Amino acid sequence: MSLPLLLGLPVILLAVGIHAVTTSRRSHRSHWIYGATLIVCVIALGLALASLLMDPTPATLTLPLGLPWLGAHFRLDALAAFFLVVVNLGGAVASLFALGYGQHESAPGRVLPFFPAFLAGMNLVLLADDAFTFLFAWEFMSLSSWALVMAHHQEPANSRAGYLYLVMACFGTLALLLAFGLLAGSDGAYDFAAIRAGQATPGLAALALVLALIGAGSKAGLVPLHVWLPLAHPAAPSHVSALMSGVMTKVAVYGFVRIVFDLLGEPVAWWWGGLVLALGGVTAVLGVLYALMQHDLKRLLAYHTVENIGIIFIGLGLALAFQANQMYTSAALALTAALFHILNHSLFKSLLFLGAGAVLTATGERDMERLGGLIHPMPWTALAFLLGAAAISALPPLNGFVSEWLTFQAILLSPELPQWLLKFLAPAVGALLALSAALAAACFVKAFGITFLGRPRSPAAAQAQETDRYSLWALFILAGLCLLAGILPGLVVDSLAPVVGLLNGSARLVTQHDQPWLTLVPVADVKSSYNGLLVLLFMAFSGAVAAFLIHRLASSAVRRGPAWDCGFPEASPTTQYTAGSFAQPIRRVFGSVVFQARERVMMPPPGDLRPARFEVKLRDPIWEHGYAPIANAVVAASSRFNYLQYLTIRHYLSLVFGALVILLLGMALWR
Amino acid sequence: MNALGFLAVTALLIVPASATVVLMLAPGYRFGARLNVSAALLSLLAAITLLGWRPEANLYLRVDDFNIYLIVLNNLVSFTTSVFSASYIAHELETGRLTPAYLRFYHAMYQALLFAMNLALLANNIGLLWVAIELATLITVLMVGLYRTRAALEAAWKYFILGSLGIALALFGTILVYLAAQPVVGEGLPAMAWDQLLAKADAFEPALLNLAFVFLLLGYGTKAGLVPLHAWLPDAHAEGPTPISAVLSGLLLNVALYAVLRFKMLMSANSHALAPGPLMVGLGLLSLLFAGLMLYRRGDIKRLFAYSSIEHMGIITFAFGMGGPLANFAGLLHMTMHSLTKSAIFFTVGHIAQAKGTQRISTIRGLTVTHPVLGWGLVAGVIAIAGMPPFGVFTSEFLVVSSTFARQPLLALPLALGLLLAFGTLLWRLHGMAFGKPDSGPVAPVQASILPMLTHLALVLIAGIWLPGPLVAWFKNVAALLG
Amino acid sequence: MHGLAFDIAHLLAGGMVVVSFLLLYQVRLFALINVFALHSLVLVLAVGWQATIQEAHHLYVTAGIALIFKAILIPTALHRIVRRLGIHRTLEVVGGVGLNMLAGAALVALAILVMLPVTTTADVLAREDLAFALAVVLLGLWLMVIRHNAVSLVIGFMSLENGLVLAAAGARGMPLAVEISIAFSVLIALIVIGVFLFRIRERFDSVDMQAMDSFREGRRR
Amino acid sequence: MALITDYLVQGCQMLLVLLLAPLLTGWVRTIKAQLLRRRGPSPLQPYRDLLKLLRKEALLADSASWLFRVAPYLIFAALWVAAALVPTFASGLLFSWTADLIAIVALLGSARFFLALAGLDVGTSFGGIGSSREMMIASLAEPAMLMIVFTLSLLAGTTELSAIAQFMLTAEVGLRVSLALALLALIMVAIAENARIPVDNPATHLELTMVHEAMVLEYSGRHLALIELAASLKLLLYLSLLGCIFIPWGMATAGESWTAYLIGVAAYLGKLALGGFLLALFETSIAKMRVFRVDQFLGAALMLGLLGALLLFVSRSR
Repeated sequence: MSLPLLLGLPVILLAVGIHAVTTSRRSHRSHWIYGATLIVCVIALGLALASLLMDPTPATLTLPLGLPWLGAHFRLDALAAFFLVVVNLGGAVASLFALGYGQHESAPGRVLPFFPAFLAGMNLVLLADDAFTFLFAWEFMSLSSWALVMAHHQEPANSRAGYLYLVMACFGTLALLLAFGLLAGSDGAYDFAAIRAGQATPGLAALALVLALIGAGSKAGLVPLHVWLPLAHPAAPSHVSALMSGVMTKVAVYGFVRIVFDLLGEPVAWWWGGLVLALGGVTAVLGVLYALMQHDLKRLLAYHTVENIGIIFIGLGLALAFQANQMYTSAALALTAALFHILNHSLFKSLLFLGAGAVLTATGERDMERLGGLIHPMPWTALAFLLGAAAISALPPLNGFVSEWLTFQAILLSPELPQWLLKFLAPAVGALLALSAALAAACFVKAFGITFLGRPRSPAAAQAQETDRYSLWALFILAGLCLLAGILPGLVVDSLAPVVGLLNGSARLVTQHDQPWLTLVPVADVKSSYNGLLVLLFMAFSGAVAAFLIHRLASSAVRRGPAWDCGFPEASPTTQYTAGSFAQPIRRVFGSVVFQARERVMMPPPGDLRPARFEVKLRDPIWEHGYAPIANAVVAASSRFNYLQYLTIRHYLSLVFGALVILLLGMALWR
Repeated sequence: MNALGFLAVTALLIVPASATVVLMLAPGYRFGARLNVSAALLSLLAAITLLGWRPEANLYLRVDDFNIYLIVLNNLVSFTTSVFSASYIAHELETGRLTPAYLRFYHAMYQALLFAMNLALLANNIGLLWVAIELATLITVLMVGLYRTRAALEAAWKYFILGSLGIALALFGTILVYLAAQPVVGEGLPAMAWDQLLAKADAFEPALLNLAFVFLLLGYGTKAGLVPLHAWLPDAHAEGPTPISAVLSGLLLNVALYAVLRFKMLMSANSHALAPGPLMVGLGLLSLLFAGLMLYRRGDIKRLFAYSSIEHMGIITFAFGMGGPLANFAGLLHMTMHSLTKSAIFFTVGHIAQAKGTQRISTIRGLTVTHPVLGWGLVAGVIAIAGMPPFGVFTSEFLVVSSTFARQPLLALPLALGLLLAFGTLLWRLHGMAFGKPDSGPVAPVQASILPMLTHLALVLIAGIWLPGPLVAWFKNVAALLG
Repeated sequence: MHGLAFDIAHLLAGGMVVVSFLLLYQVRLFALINVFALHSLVLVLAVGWQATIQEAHHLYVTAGIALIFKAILIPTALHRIVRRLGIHRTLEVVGGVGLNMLAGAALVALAILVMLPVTTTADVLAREDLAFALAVVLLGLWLMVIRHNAVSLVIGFMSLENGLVLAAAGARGMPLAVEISIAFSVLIALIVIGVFLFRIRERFDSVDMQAMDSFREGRRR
Repeated sequence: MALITDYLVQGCQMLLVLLLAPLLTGWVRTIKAQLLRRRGPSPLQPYRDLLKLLRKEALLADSASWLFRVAPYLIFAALWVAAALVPTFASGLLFSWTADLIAIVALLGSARFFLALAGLDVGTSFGGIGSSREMMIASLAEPAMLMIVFTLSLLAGTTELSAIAQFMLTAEVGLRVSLALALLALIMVAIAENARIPVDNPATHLELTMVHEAMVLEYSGRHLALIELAASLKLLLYLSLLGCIFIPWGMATAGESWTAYLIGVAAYLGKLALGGFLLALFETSIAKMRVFRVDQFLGAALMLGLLGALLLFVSRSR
């Protein structure tokens, strides 16, 4: 049975972390640590895959830890197994990448101990089967990732990011804690089995849903709880950023799915789905719009995480809506789409962050305005990054497209929903989804084009070198997986089936692998079908034929010369489009509404030789109207009450006296 | 075997008392420090023997499920603190903040304090309890004023006035309890013995009990530092020697709270008396929210953690106010965890203040770079006290919040708010001190004794993952009695 | 319980309340100390009377302790301190005297309101004493609240403790431990206060606490 | 045997679209010239241009990377596959289920993605202008397109183009407001996607106004030829899309007799001719708009699409 083994592995990871603390003097230890995490993650990956594909029957285990009268319950079912696959795949690749990347780490003593601990925390969250163990692992995960974010604490920005991150994490944990308290009842039946058995009243269930949405959403980065994410994820070392963005957010989604789909059982009210759906749509569009405004590569990627979380939640919301109306086949489609996108996003977001890390080590730059032309010195990194960018932009035949296609198919089933609001909401959200997909494509044309194409904008970019082989291996493993998942979606869908069945009253999609040519047919082949494999083959065929014929029959000669550029000779690299200028049209179309974007050109007076200045002002409405007021209120209140520290003894005596008199009066009146 | 238990009990009282006398007379602070440590160790051993051999109660002293773990905790922490204070005091002597004469006085008072607290915990007699707590108050007053700076004197004076006022109120409450008991139990000592009172509490005059509880809550609550009776606490922590701050936060507050809880048992044993729950819940929430707000503006590191002690006293009081098996269990656990963690924090803070030569937070930067052990120790301590896993405070806060929300959601919201507030403000300060660019000043080497801090944190860590069976059993019994 | 004994006990206890009012009324330090001596004297009488009617002889000890310490030693000591510190000027009172008296009256009313309905089962004597004792306690606290000066603070505190002794004496058959502890506490209290006043005088010219209150974190930063 | 013919027919369609594409472009150019009272080139001129370009050597900028050379083949492949998957003269061909309408739209998206990257590759200012404007236009055109897809698939209950076409042939469709809105929106999207007036001007080389041309500015020789061919394939695709959805008459269904196929081809040619003529007419009768009016133009398309979908809900739920 693989559950005990899977439980043993986090313990090994923790031991590795402790070993990292004790041997923090040696130089070669980063190889040692990352090698160990790599091996452990690979083993865990294998076990999880085995239990997902071979026997998804739940296995439970209870250890005499945690709450004494409860013990620590652990459970390995299809859902946990799937997420274990996601987590440990990401962990393994990140470790492999770090084998090379970790050499450049400036403060290894602040990374090595916490990296294994972080992995262990995520694994434990997935295995936990009672509220206490779950939150314990959850908070431990937040804590270790916080330590990793604080690794380069000497930049004030990172310190601020870490602070905001941990406070938001604590906020989310409190919300989850309240949700569990609600579900467990006053006599503290904290193990999930009891919670499943107990039926919550509709009101309580709705409250629990909202709390779970707040708790898990704040960790996953749902708008408007996302503010910490684009600050914290880039602040960490890149392989950690990959884990946080690609994997930890998925663990957060797991928390939501576990509570809402598994513990709460049937959704009682249709508006649950509407709520989640609307939140998802808003999150998707706002996330990508934020991303378009960035010129810091890693922050751009972090904002895209927000967008993809939105897409995932769209799928989940649809599933809730369908389940509330007992349309289980449709719900199965929506759930499959969401889960598929979870897998995909973990793949390409890790890939992209690792690529950004490679760029960072090669140039020491995260600011795209100072990069450019990297495709020449580092072609392989560029190729991998390009694949990731194409995948996240939902371009066929890569994997990102498949999951978004499935989501669209699920939306197309929404007219069967009886509720009017949902009828109207679904296509609107579909429009938002389409918009975010298109904007994502624009954003990644910008990200890849400005970073890798064109001519170098800074000496650092000009002198870049290709990264080490470990990193390249990591990048290309992920890229290959993106392609595989894109052209063989049917197999992935089939392996997701047990998870869907678990969450969906044992209703699941039709098995795909016996379709002709491995076509993906979610509902029925008269309705819709897609075959990534054939698309790839056709494209390869036609492209190859064209190339062959042209080179054979027509010319294959090439001459190099200066760029023509409508006859402007030898323009300096500064005349290229920058990230800001590339985003300018979209900023004018969307940003002026959302961010109150203001552009100002400051022309020096004639005769003045200073260059003209162009500046853009963006304002973050969510921060300004959501968070700043709270912070100000706390500061104001604490300043308001601060004088109580500086009273004279007489005043303190009168406080005691007042308390006494009030209580006595209360007594007198109470009788 | 009970003889052995009785021997242990007597040892718990005799050893500190005689050590006090010897230390008064003994010259030389090195010998003093050693004797201090060894005496504390002796009483710790005695406390541990109590775990095995528990004597039966008499009219003056008793050992039961409630106080036994507090006794062990008390002597453990005072032992580790004595180890810490040995190195701390040496440094103080070098910097000339203290003279050997004062050191002799300090060590004697330390043992006397230990005696007083042991007496308070062992007492089976509300009069004796009161005497012991008053004794403890007076001793701590003297120790807070030890440095004789203006600030220290002012703190001690404030502490003295408010403390003795609280004592007076507590005495009045004690008299009222006696008056309530006397018609039922009969005159004389039995009417002041816990077991007698608890057994016959149901027949007491309820209204009189209520009045008594008001006075006792205010009186002992002053010692426990509940808002609005807290005023003495921050200054007393900030201006006294750090070992005393550790003992104050770690032990004395617990003892005061222990007294309140004993009387709460009495109340809940009487079916007609009004439920003290709402009163304690109100005071607890007030303390929690107020302390959370006050944390933000603190400039002095020891005052900062003093306010966090107020916050945690608030949480504990809230938990006991809520009542019920879960919340009471959580409260008991939180008392233990808080005293261990907070004293560990004060150990660290003491060394930090010595290393940096200041207690001002704004001048402490990048500790994890300059003093890795102290810095990470501080981080671990704050993380633990903020109620994050894998430390034990998480368990208790988990139980408090979840059980409260299940029963009274409207009460859980301010609780969660206060927790978040306190967490945010504390973390803000931590970020300032532990991280960031260290100011390029000379890094003063400090001969820190890390062991006490590590011991405490290790204990808290273990408790966070696994709780020993007997402890759980005691907690459950006491929780049942607390109603 | 015959009426005369009850009346006398009542009279004495009430007398203490009256004297507490006098304490509130005083504005000069020496007068305050003298009135406090009177306060303690009345306490001694009350306790003594309790001893006779309860045939509780240990209460005589209490009365004796109170007489020696509170009625004689402490007032003289305070006289000396005041003279040494040279602060025998009129001391400022927060709020008008009349207002304070009025508040005091309200406090007494509160004490009786709280106490009378409570101890219906306990015997009348104890109840009466208890009511008055509570009143004295509250008045002492009130005195501490309304005075700036350290000496008057101490006096207020001790008048409060007189109230406690009265209550203890009223409690029938209360073990000796308590009285001893009280005396003990008073003794220590005096020592500590003396120490404090001494140190304080080392550093300040006055015992006025606002002088001390002005050294605090906030003011320092 | 039957399978062989199926493969054959599928292959015919692929070749057909490839061969017809330049002719369509030339046809539109000719009509425009005629409408402007010019004699204009013969409709076959694009073939000559392509052959000429193919024979020329490719002149690459120094800063061009491998992506710059690969992109034309990718773009061409993507567009050819997409165009071949749209039913032209017959529906329900062998591989028609390979990609539904959404997938076809996404294929166009990938072609655009690489084209925009190619525009940025050399690192000139004009390439940047072209790419950024192209992506801005696409970011509005794609949602509009998907809204149209929604409308159609809600109506037909499928996103398979062949199925939609067959459904449109059935009588039960009738005249619907939603369909009209969808048609209008589709036309607007088609204009924007193919860089026609008023959104863009395929004929211009006035730098600041061009979008599509700016991106391919650095291309020459065979690469340029492939891109031109891809562009005309795209135009063909959109016209055949309009044809098979809104005027599906005459279209054969798979497995029918050769005569049916021939009729289908004839009908298809007719549709293309008509479409080309209308496009030219439209282009000659309207002026190009500012770049920052395009968002309103396409926003209108998006709104029309959404409106169509919603109205459909209303009508369906009756």
